[in-house]
Amino acid sequence: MSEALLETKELSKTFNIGKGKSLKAVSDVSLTLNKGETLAIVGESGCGKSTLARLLLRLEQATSGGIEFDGNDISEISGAVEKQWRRNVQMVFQDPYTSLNPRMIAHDAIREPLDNYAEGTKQERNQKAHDLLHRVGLNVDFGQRYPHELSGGQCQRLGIARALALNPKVLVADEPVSALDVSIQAQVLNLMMDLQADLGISIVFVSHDLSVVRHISDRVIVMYLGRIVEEGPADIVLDTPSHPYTKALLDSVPIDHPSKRRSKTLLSGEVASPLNPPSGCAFRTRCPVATDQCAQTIPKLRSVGPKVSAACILLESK
Amino acid sequence: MNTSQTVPRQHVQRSRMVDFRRFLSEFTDGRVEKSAVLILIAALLISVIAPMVYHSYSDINPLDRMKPPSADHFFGTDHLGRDVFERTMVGTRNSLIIGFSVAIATTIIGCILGLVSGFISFGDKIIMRLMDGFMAIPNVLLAIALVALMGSSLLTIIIAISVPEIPRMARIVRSVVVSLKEMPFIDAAVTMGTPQWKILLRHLLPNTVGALSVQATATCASAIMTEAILSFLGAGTPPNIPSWGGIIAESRVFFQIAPWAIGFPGLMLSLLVLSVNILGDRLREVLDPRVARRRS
Amino acid sequence: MFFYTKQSLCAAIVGMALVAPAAQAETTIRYMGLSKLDMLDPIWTTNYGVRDHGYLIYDTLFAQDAEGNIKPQMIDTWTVSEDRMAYRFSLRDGLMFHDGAPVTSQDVVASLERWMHKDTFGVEIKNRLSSMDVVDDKIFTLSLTEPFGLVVDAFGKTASNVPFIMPARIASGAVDDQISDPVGSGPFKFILDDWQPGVKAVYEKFEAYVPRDEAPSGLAGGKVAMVDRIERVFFPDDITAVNALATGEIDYIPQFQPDLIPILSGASDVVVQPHNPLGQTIQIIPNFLQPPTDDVRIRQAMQLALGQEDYMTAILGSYDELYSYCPSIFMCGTALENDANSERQMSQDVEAAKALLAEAGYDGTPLTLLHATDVSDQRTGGSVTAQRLREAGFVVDDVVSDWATIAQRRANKAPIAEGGWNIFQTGWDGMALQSPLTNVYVSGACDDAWYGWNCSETLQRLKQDYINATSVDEQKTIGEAMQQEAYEIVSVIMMGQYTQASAWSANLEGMRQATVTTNLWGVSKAE
Amino acid sequence: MSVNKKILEVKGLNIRFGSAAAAPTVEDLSFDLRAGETLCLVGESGSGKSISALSLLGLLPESAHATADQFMFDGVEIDPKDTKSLKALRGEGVAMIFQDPMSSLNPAFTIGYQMIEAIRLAPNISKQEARQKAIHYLELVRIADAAKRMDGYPHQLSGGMRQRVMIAMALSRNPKVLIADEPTTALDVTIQAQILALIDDIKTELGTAVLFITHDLGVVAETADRVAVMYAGRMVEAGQVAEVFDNPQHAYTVGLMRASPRTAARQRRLNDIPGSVPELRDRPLGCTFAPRCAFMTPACQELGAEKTVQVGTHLSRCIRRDELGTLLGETHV
Amino acid sequence: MFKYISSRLLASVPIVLFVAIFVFLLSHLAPGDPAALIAGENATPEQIAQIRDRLHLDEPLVTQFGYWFSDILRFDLGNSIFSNRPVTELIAARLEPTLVLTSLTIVLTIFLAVPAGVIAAWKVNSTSDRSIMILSVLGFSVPAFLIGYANMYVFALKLGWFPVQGYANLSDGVLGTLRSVALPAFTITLVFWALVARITRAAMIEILQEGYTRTARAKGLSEGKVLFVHALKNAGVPISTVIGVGIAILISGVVVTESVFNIPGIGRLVVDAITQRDFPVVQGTMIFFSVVLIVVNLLVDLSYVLFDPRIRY
Repeated sequence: MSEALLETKELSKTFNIGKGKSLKAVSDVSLTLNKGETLAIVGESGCGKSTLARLLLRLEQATSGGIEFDGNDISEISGAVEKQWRRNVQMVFQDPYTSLNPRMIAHDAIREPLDNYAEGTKQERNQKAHDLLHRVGLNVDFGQRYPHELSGGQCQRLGIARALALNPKVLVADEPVSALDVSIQAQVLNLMMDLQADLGISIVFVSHDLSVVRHISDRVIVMYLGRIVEEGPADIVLDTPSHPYTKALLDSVPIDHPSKRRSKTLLSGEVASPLNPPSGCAFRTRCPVATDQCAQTIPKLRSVGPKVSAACILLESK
Repeated sequence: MNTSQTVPRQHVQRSRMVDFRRFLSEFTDGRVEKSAVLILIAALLISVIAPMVYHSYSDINPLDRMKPPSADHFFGTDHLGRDVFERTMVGTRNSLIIGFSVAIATTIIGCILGLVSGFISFGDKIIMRLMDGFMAIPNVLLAIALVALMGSSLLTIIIAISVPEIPRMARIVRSVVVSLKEMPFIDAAVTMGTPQWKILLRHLLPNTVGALSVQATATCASAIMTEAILSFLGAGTPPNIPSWGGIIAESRVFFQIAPWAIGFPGLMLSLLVLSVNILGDRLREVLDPRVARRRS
Repeated sequence: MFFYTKQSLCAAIVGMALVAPAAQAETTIRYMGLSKLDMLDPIWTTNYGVRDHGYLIYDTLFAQDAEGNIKPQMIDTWTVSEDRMAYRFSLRDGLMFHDGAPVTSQDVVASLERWMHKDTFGVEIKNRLSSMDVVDDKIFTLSLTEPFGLVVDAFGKTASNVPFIMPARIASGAVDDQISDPVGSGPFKFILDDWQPGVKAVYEKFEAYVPRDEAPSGLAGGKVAMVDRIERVFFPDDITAVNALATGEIDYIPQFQPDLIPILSGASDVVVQPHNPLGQTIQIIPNFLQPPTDDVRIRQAMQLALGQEDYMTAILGSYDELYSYCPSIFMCGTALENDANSERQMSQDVEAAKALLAEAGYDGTPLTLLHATDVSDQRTGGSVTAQRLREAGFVVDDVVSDWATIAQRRANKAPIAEGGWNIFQTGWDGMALQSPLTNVYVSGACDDAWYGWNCSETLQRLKQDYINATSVDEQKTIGEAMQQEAYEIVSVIMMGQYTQASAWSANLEGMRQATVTTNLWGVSKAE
Repeated sequence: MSVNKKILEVKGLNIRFGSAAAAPTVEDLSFDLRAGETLCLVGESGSGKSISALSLLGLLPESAHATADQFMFDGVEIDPKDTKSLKALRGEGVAMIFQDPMSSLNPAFTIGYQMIEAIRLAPNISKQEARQKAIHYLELVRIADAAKRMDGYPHQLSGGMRQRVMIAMALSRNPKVLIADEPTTALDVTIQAQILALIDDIKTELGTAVLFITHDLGVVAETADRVAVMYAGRMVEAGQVAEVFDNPQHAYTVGLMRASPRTAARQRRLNDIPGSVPELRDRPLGCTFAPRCAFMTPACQELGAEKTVQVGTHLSRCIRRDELGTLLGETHV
Repeated sequence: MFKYISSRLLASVPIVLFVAIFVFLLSHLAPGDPAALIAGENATPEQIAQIRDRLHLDEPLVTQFGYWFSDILRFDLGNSIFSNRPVTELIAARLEPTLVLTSLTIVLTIFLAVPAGVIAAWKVNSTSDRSIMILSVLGFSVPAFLIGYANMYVFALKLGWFPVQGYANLSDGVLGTLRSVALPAFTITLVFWALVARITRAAMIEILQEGYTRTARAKGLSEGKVLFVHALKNAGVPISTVIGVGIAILISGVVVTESVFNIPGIGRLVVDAITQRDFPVVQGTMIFFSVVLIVVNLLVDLSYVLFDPRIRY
């Protein structure tokens, strides 16, 4: 059985947005990331997947709930302990340009985390930075370039190299390929898969693109308005979805061949405002199978099959 | 750049000189920019050399009053018979000192205030309120009042012009810092364990350079102008420290009779301020990350 | 194209003239005030601008004519006792204040009391005053404790503060405060509602004024208001005023920098003339209390180092008809003019100055020069002073500031380190310097003397002699002795006598030379 | 479908930036567009697809110049340099919707103002009529409460709604051609499906010709009747959507298809295309794709390798088009 | 909206308080004795001492501040120690010329600068853009008083179109007023328009790259409508912001031109008050200016509503 590396317990995050209003970005999310696996978090914009990623990285302080890393509660750590923990979890960002300091050459950007932890001598750190550049397939003389002198794909490789510098156990990737062209996207996805195979790190892969998620992930978490609606092994969830939202999502994905054209059941309307979420099941306003009951209670995440859980009262009653 | 291929796997520091040269060539493309740079260099040279060469710039010669330009007096003489050319040449240094000192002083102090309130958020509210207070007093009036308080000398003029400019600079730095703070690369720095001070110095500060240098050039130009206005209002540099503004202001009532006494220093002042402004504009273009992105 | 524009603009202007309130039959003189009129009380301040304002709206008991003689003005007849201790004055008929009340002896006495409380000359009378009594509405008397022959000179004095007569209700109500109700009995009345402090003051003809029968002469004689309205406007810049005169926007500039004369020389309808016959002087004043200027030889060296020509040409340029090199401490063209002991004063001898410095053992202690940069004459003169003193071997600390700062600092008797000073520059006009009683440089009163605190028992004694003198010749002899002593101790260095240019529109008729800028009675304006 | 008449016919379109002698950013682009059909222009960033679309409306930046051997709109020949004639086409001839619905509507004006303004560009339409028409088109794109929305501002709408407004505005003058430049890229997948369906319905209902620009082969598979693949300024392959998907005739098309995770086996390495699109100044001689191509031969880098070959409706710029099938078979493991 | 305005005004109270205390200290700590100036250059020390006494100038600073501050709390700015007139009255009397001058300047500036900025942005990097930009820098590069004298020389002395100096009250005819402030307003405009033109240009360059500009063009709108309706309205926010910020800069221009053209406005009132240490006037006018600037900023913020419907207060 796989070993849990990063766990969250009923993690919630509420933002105060002034004038007494608050926005519940993440609600009661409990998840487990196992060693060596790729866990994808999927959802439409505003579903809280990016906030969740930031919570995992402690870039954001959770409002409630806990995070454990390797069995240790890390939700309250600070100072030197936090610094030591940080090297375990690293991040790859969506926009390859803005995630790099525009006034720092690539080599220095990669060396920075090493400098922070004073790993080895300066010479060794330079050497390691070179190795990392090489590892992500960048020519060494790219090391002397500024981000704006690199293409998007090269920047993203640089971002990955930087994230790998501290030999992290977890890589949190927030939409790492959504800003890239298809051919470059493939390069980066390949790189990430290679790295995982070689280094055995765990990856949290946040994405809205179901085909990418299907391709790369072991397990999938589907989120809607800050809550998990379905989770389970990628092949099961994405091939035989249980939750009506997952179904609708998959149905919306463009086909890969014109011969597969068919009439689809389109979701009506759009995601409700997180400022003013619907009562009960947040998805009920768009759900094709919603009943009156859906407005009453917030459905709990329950096992609906082998390794698969979903949050829908219609599935409970089955 | 090719050296890195012949010496592989060895860290070769990118040559800053190459960067600088490229920056310079981008910076000075165009005839207008080139002339502006030349004017600035000329002014710098004059300001270094003139005080060594000319010593009689304050010498009054009542018998030689308001003489038009001639071989003896290239720019003519003023109402006290002083040589306008010598005064203008020596004034170059004082005007430049005022411009540059104000720019440097406001940049440093404004930068510290902006960083403290924008990044550390220490006393953000109080600092910004204070800045609001200073900005609620028209800058020239504040400067006159400060000169009245401190008396008139090169140093006090510099302080008087700087104080009202600091809030502007502080606000600019603060707004840049506040928006930079939201940039993913700052998050990235946090996740890789970069200490706060290092984030401040290595990530934030270098990225404020663009906004800072643009504002600094604008401040430099406006300081030279403000000094002229202070002189006009009787609160400028003392007569034994000629500055362009002071020279013009002193001779202004004679503009119909001895136009040379304001014309030449006026021309110098306008040329220099124009050059600094043009270079500031250029700097804005070259340093603008959006423009840089488009160029690459 | 250009034509059309100009024509249409002209049309617009003409149109505007038509729109303007019905073409005024009134005549108005607009003139440039020499200083901002932001105070109204000529007793509260010695400011000449306020004094000049006073001459338009107030009347005086006596006044100085063009020849410098004191003539009765509000006074009809007067007598003085043999011992010069009892005076009796009677007012002439028809005097009336602008508020309609007749001018009475009570008003005069109240005004004089307030004036004596303030004025330096007035204090001399007050110190000897036994009583001042109202006999009836027209007659009042003055009795003194000791003989004093200068009472009429004091009542007719032209230098600030002038004993202007105002209603008793105003004068007695505000001995130490500034009056706020400028009601006088002069030929023009002040329009308080139109007053914009520091900008503009408006006067209108006082119809009820009864002028004397004599022709106007100086400040004396019949003051006939011949225009309906006078507007005094302050100009921050001479050049703006000169240009405004050239375009006919104003009628009269009492004083301006002569360098600007060429601008007006082209205009045929402008008269340019020196205005004030006596003019004014520039003086450099050494501080008797602080080293190095506490040493008389140092002061004499300064006297040698500085020359009048420098200052006069620096300030007035090539217009040498406007200035003269005057050796007299009482100024030239006055009764006491003389050239006693003026050799050092009048010669500029750098070598001699150096020699004297060496003799005095001058050790290079810096000379603190107070140098105002916001007053044109002082800005220029200060540069001259600093340069010439340096040439003579002085170390000069040229302390530059605005006049407000110097006006305060010059009162400081403390050492340099505690804010004291050595020399500053000032200017007095001829009317103040012509009398030993008001000339501060011959007082010798040490700690009680004016700034600089010149100190000489001889001078103090001579002043008493002067007061007691009974003949003009005696006064002259005493004056010479005073100058002899003052120049010896160097209580002041006189830097030349000058009058500035003045100019007026040719359609002003009856413009006379006078010591004040506002003797605009007797002046008419042709439209 | 081929019975429909050609609305737009472009032959040999070149677009250059800077001087007329500069290397063309878009080179020798030819396509036609018929009423009631969707032509998908597909390619990665830098392929020149958006620029080409903008040139049809005379919306190129000032520094760019377009030339063409032939440019026919609805049977009328137009000079692509003649921005005036192109401007005349805007609205009634060609309408366009853009990628980012968040920035495509002017935030400072109401929806109604922006729509009515567009409608009233046609002669003789009163404000009242225009308003009615605007509401009609908003309803056509399935916006609920259309009349009420007219007085609202763009910021009060979600991205999907804004894109609907954009479409309504584009349609409001009955254009013959609708150019949709990546209209769904910025939208969530469920909204994308809605918009794609909407555009498809409109095409069928109104008979508008649609030029659909996208980088997503999935979108092409969903919507296109015909497809043109662009790479580095050139159209490298074009044809009926089925024939291109079934039998790709250019190595780039193949690369694009196989790089997509949609078509690849789970958790297997994707067939990425090495390198990146060459800069304009670095474009190679011959086939522009050659340096990144797995099947490149020396002949590919010679002049002439970029020549177009057309078989039936299927067009390609690959000299190894006939061998591709076998080559692909070999690389499949 | 009302709530917003009142909260903003409430928040500005400490700012005004700060200005009040700061200016009080600044003016009272400055060397220079107003009594010496009131008494006159040739006054005796006794005369000066009398005046000092009457004006309470010898009392401790704290006591003086107490007097003044208790007045302030009663909305009384005190009296000028020279003219003995209430400071509020002095300000009121000087308000009209300055107000007319600044308003005319702002109007002129907008009419000159906005189209120039729009055209520069439209033809960005063209010759006309470069010329407009260099011309606008020129305005920054010549001292305002020199521009003023040059204008006076050309338009008043040589051409005789406008009076050399002075101000004609509105009550005596609007046309006369306009004529009297035309030259000074034009002078400040030459300095000030650069600021607005540059911001307009910068904002317009960005806006012209926005999607909605392209949309407007794609709809078939005329270029004029695209520029001056669609784009310009969006540039309203930055333009009104810079005008608000520029008011502070404008004031220095006003101070200078009021002197050159002898306009009896507030700018001169302050400068004169500072040079002669008329404390109540210095303090009163500075507070007045700070209130004006605060109100202007508030108005600018409120004006955003006109340009950007997304902004609500």
